[in-house]
Amino acid sequence: MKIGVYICHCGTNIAGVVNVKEVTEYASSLPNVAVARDYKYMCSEPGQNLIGDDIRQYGLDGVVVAACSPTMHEPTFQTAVSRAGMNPYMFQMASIREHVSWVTVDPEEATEKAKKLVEAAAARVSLQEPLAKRRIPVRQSVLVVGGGIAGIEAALKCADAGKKVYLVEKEPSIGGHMAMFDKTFPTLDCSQCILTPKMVEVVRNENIELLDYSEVEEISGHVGDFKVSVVRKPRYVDSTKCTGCGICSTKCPGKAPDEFNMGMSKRKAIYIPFPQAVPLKALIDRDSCLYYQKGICKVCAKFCTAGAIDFDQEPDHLSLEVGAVILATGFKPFDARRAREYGYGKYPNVITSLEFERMTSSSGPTGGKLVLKDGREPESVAIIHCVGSRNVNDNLYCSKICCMQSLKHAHLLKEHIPGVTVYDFFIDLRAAGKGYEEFYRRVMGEGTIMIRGRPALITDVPSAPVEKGKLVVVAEDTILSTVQRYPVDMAILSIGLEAGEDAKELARTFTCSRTADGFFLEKHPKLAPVSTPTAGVFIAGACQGPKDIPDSVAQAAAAAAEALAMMGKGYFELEPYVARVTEELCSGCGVCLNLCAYNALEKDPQTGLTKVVEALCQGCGACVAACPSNALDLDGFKTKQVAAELEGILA
Amino acid sequence: MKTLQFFPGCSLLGFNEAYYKSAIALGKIIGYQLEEIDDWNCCGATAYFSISEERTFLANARNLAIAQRNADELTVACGACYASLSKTARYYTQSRKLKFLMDSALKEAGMVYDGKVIVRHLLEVVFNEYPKGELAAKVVRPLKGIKIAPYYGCMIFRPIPAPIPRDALEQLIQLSGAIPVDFSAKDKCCGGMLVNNRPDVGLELVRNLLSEAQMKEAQLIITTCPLCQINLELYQGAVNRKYDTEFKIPVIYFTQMLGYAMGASPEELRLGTELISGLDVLKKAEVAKA
Amino acid sequence: MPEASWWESKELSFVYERILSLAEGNRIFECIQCGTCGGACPVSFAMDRTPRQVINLVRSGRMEEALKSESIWLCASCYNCAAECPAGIKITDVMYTLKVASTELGIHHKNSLGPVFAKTLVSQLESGGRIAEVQLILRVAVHKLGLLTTLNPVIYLKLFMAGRVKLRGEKVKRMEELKKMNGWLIASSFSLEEKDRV
Amino acid sequence: MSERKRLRIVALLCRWCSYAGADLAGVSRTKYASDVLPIKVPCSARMDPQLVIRAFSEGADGVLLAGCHPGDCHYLKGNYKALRRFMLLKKYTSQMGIEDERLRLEWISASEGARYAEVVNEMSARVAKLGPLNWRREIPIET
Repeated sequence: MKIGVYICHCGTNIAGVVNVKEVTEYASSLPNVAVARDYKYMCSEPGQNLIGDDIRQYGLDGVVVAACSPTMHEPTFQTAVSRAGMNPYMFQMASIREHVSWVTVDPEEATEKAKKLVEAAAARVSLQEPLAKRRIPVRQSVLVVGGGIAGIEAALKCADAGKKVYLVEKEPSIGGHMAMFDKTFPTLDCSQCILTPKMVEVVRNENIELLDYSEVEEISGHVGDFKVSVVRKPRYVDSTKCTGCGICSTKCPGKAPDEFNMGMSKRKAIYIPFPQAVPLKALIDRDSCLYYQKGICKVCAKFCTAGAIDFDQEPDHLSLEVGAVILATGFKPFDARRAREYGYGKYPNVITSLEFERMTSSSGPTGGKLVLKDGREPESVAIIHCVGSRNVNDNLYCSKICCMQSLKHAHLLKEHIPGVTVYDFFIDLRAAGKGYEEFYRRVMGEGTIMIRGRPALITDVPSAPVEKGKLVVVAEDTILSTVQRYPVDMAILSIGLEAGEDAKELARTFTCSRTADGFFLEKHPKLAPVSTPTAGVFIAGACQGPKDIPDSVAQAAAAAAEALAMMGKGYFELEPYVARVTEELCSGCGVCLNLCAYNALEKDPQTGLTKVVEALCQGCGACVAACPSNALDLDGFKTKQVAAELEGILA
Repeated sequence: MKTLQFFPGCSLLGFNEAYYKSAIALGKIIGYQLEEIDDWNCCGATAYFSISEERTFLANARNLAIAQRNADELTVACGACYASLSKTARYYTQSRKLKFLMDSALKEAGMVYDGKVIVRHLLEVVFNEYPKGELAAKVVRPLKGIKIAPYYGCMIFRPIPAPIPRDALEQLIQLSGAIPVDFSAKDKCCGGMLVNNRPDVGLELVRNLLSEAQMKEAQLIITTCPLCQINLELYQGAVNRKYDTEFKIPVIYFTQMLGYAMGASPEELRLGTELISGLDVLKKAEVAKA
Repeated sequence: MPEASWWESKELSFVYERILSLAEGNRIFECIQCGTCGGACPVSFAMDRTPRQVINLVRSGRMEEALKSESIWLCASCYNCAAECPAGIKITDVMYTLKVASTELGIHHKNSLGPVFAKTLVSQLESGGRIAEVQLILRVAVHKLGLLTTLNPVIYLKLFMAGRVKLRGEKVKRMEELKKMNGWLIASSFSLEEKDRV
Repeated sequence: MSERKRLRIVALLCRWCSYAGADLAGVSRTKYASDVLPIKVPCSARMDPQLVIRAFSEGADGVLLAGCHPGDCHYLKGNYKALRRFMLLKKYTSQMGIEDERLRLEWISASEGARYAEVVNEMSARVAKLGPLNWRREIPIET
């Protein structure tokens, strides 16, 4: 074993405190050390060449560089040594800058510590083994879960790059919540107008296979090669035959509350979710269908000229193979009933922001008219922010979109009903975004009365004649410091965003963790915002946290880019740190099995011993530390190697 | 016949004997008897907390210590007593500091408390211990067609909510044959001692309650707290004078209502001791029936 | 947790400490000044400072203003604010602590009859162990003649006829127990603001 | 000082959080005791109890284990596993007469350079108070 040790001065950064010469001498005295040198800047071209030359000249099979932290220059030197024909994993760094010279006052102490670290590194290297990064081929296909704006965007981006995309949407149509909105802040362009083209593009793009009305059942495999099983729920209408003419709905006698209109209107038992639905195909809702409930009717079948109705349709199970996954499963609107003090569900004219969106939409239940339940136009309206957000009793986080959404609603009210009085109750107004503050000013300019105070109560009990037949909002105007009663005709609750119902389920299926509030957890909040701890699984949109449309779209593109980069490269490189089993030592006790967070360990059915699935192993070593018979060990961090380092330090 | 260890509190021995007596009468019918705990002391209501929180906790610790000698449950009918006692019991188990305080002081007086006593409000006991069907079956004088406003007051739901649904009284009203009105002020404040200390403010609160009751056409208000009864009934005159209104709504205890519906005699229930006769209203039911 | 602000007079800083040492007392620093408490408070219409302002006075160390505010004695302890507060602040407990300090220091708004009432009730409690309402109300009324008009004698006459008035209040037999307990409290000079006791 | 220098404390740092935290301490030039020497491991869960015992028997006067904060583990739940093991290990070491202060588990994130320095200083001060451990005792042979 021949080791070369190189001590870096790093200008005066190290040499200013550590006695480099002394350390170098000490190093040369260590076992297996063939050569020890010091140099002004090891990371410089000549510095790197110095190492290369020695490797060739002395035939070194191990190299130690004592310089800055490995996080800084390990890759640099690893390439340097491999260029000289040495295995990069026969290299070790001793951090004598970040961990010594920069943090120690006394030069003597510093020099001592540096020596120890060098000795440790040398001892370690002499026990290190050549390793190679693992390359996993990556399939050229993506699974996108969720057909909201984020999912659509991600799918289109990947498809445009020529990759096969499977877009799974659990609802009968894609479009998500954005399809329900009327206008979008701050530009006020019509939501449908900008979304519909993208929805249509999804079906038109031959690289995208849209799996509508479907859900992911199970996923196995690993980055680059996921095996996904998807179930397609029966529509009881043959999508290949259905022309979307809608005659069936017009004839159908069965009725049910229309989900798309937040139950404010009725739809038929056989229906097309909404006029711009994609795919534009009908489906039957069993619960409201007379045939399924009473066994009679089948009117739709009689009138369907395409003969698309298929009452015996069964769930369809598909299995897909993809290289990467993008989760864009969106959010769940806060249930306003939980905010008891506002009497949603008790007072008919207390509505949610989402219901208001449908109301203002010309395709909505009121054909775009803003009216009270009795059909009158409201003379005064209260908009209440932060419903279900910023509250220890519901959700502590800020839902981010409600401020702008409320301002938008204030504007729409003024636009639809000239002379209407609008009170906007906010706690703090958060208009951070391009053009948001300007929009805020504009809305104030239109005469919306902004009140800084969170209403405590909405009641229908008048305490003065003016309050008769009105909803009374009780709130403190915290600027005037007076508690007032505001009589209004309608109250709009700006409800917050919550993690989707199925988020927990999905997190388990795709082994990605969640934050305390239930949203998906990104790998790094700043530097890996769309990645998850599971390689090959990315997140986009409101499933990662409350988000408005621009942010969701941007994140979707980012997630697509991550996936494409992986596929473009064609393979995925894993660090060579993998757990290994010495079968002779393994007793098959199975202690390790459920310790692995990645299911990388399994019992070999034949031998009954533990087997490591390399591709899944992330190299944390949790199993190694647990193995009672030392049968498991971790490449690159073998017990003997760490022990050698220990002894080096303690020698 | 289950025995309930009972803490009456000062005002059930004062203005509000009717509450105490009707509670006993109701027990005879549905199957409990009240056993007053020995030598209890005042809970300090809200006022004691304003003088010394420490001493308030001590005073109630004594009550709890006495209670624990017989049973691990203590039933309370007064809202203020319920608040003070349950708060004390809760904090004893939650705060090491307060536990230390109470334990040491009790020791000084040669007493002990083990923190096991559960403080229950009479309403909660009646509602949770007896199946609704059973109670309904006992109704012999259904209060047909009478509109009753259920008034809980503050203390049942705050600070420590009793384990009952928010429409417990409504359900009891229904099963005694009457019609509960949608009384949104049902857990709003009656003014408490303000009615006495700051009539100008207190009476305003009383008025708010009464005017909603009137607006919802309630013929009767039932309460679960003696102070609420006093404020709502006694001061109707004062309110009428101050706001020139004409409120004349009887205010009785839920125990009186149930007791009457279940056939107890007005005398037992001390019906008639209220200043605005609730009995007259209750009688209307029979007229309607006949 | 921030220290009591330097500008506040020394002798009041203990009130601050006391509030912080309440169960979850330091939550007052999480107050987002949304005013829910004011809206939820049934008597805020009569307050010179809304509960929100009181909390802000306290946490900015302006204790004297807080104590002098009429609001703390207008608080009827209905706990509605605490129940609704989105920051989970136990406002009622804060109010109580301020009341205690206000009675201890004799600092309170001139209109406030609360201290008198509280003292009267407690003196009755600590002498006899129980309260006799009539005596209590009359003794308080003495302090403010105006009151006699609201609780007009006629009502009490009616009450009397209805047999609801007990002139003699009952007393606790073993008063010494209570006395001993409070005795210990004084002797041990135990007080809630001492944070790291036991 | 001379007393302090002879002490040898080993710090096993998880490479994702705590080692990066130590780096940050360096980058921000925070000075701390020089007798705590770092070793990089992939995860706090890799910290094999055997290694800790090995360290003591090789003459370490103290061992510091550091990993990501609960919930932040790069390997999802490694730090919880480490914590559970640490509990057991503590029992053992105390049985073997190793003082509590000599073995310590800390959560130090990549952004907590100052905290790393603080922990190290505490550790070295406490161990200094106890003096050397001399766990590697030769068995005296009577002659």
